[in-house]
Amino acid sequence: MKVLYFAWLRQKIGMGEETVDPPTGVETAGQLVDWLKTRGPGYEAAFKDARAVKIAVNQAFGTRDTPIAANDEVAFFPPVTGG
Amino acid sequence: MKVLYFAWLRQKIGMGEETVDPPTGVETAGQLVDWLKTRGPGYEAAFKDARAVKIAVNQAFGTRDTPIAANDEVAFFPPVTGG
Amino acid sequence: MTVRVQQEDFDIGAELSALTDGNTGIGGLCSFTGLVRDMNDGSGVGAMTLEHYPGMTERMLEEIEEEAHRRWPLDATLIIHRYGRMEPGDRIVMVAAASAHRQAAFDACNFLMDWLKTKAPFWKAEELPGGETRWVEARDSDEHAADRWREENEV
Amino acid sequence: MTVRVQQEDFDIGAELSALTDGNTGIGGLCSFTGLVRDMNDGSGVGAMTLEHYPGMTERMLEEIEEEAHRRWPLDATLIIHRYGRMEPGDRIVMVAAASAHRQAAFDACNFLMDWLKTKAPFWKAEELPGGETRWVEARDSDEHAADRWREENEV
Repeated sequence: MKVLYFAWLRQKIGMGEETVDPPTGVETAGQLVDWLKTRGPGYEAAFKDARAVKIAVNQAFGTRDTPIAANDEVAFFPPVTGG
Repeated sequence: MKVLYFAWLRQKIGMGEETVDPPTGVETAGQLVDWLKTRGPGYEAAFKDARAVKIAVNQAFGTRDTPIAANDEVAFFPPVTGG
Repeated sequence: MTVRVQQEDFDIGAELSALTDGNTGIGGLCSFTGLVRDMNDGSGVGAMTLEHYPGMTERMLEEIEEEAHRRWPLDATLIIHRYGRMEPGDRIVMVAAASAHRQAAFDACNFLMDWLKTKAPFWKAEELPGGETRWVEARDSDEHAADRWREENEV
Repeated sequence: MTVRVQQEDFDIGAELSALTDGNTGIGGLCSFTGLVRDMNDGSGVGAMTLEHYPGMTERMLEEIEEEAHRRWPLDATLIIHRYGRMEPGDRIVMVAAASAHRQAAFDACNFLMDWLKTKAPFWKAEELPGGETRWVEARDSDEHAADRWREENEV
């Protein structure tokens, strides 16, 4: 599963992209967040305020309840500020 | 007094501008219209539907009640259609 | 604040650059350009001629521009309106408003066009395919669009 | 319908001409350009860097454009958004909408900007005078502006 981080999430985690293989039971974007938070203090800091983090699954906006599977691209980022 | 006509008023009257010397008692734009209508069939045709004619006195929108004086510039034209 | 009434065409990009260059307080720039359409009320239009009232035109456009600056926090505005003969696809008019704030630029630009449509002394005569000309009639929808911006204390 | 995401600056006049040339059914063209301001929330900003999510950005901009065409009778639309480092006065984004009808062009252009502001995955980092950078925070006012265009049957 490809996971992407943008803006301050990228800075806190220390990379923009990684491939992960979460354990059985991680079936939604929210469960992926909970698992990622166990992987180190950078992840914990990035996901500390869950409401501040937006989720996209396969380049479409999702929520913590959006199902995820092995070949998906899951992205985490702050509220957007372009334009 | 300088009087200007635009668009179809100009065409009906047959000129765009003239200097007139209306008789005593012509003290408003509406009275000027009534007097102009006596000057020939072109004027009568141009001012037939009074509601269709807009009035400007000294390049500012006015009404039939706007006072006019000898040195004023009075213009008559249809509703505007620019832009 | 700039108002120009001219026969010549204009260059939108150059006008917009001139409006904003050197002012880094501007966050948003909205512009509107009106073009000659080849259809109006169902009959094909070959070309049109725009007549105006020199002197009063500039006065009214300046008043409309001042009113926009009174209502919104604007850094710059521009109105260019052409007169004379124009063909389908030709630019007739452009208005633009620049502000620190996006919605002020949009609203002021929309206001400039709506008020110009009912207050600036221009008249369009269309050339019909047969060679005749026809004076374009004013539209109620333009009056209603302008009325949206009327303030409560206005008559 | 055109969407472009690029590092390079763009030429507003050339883009608008390309959008309308040859289509004489267009009566009105509205455009909005967003520029880097030198002030944001009271502290002077030297420059900023825009990060985005390649792939999703284009998808979201195309969806927003399609939505505009669904809602208004539009002849042409354009969205160009830059990424990378920009300085005060630089153009960041332009959107444009062309229609037979003036208000459709205005409303669609306003809609494109409001939705882009909350739905397109871009993030601004400002360079502060001291050399630090700061991620720009999303504004409630942008959410409210986008909500104006939400339809009743949407969640």
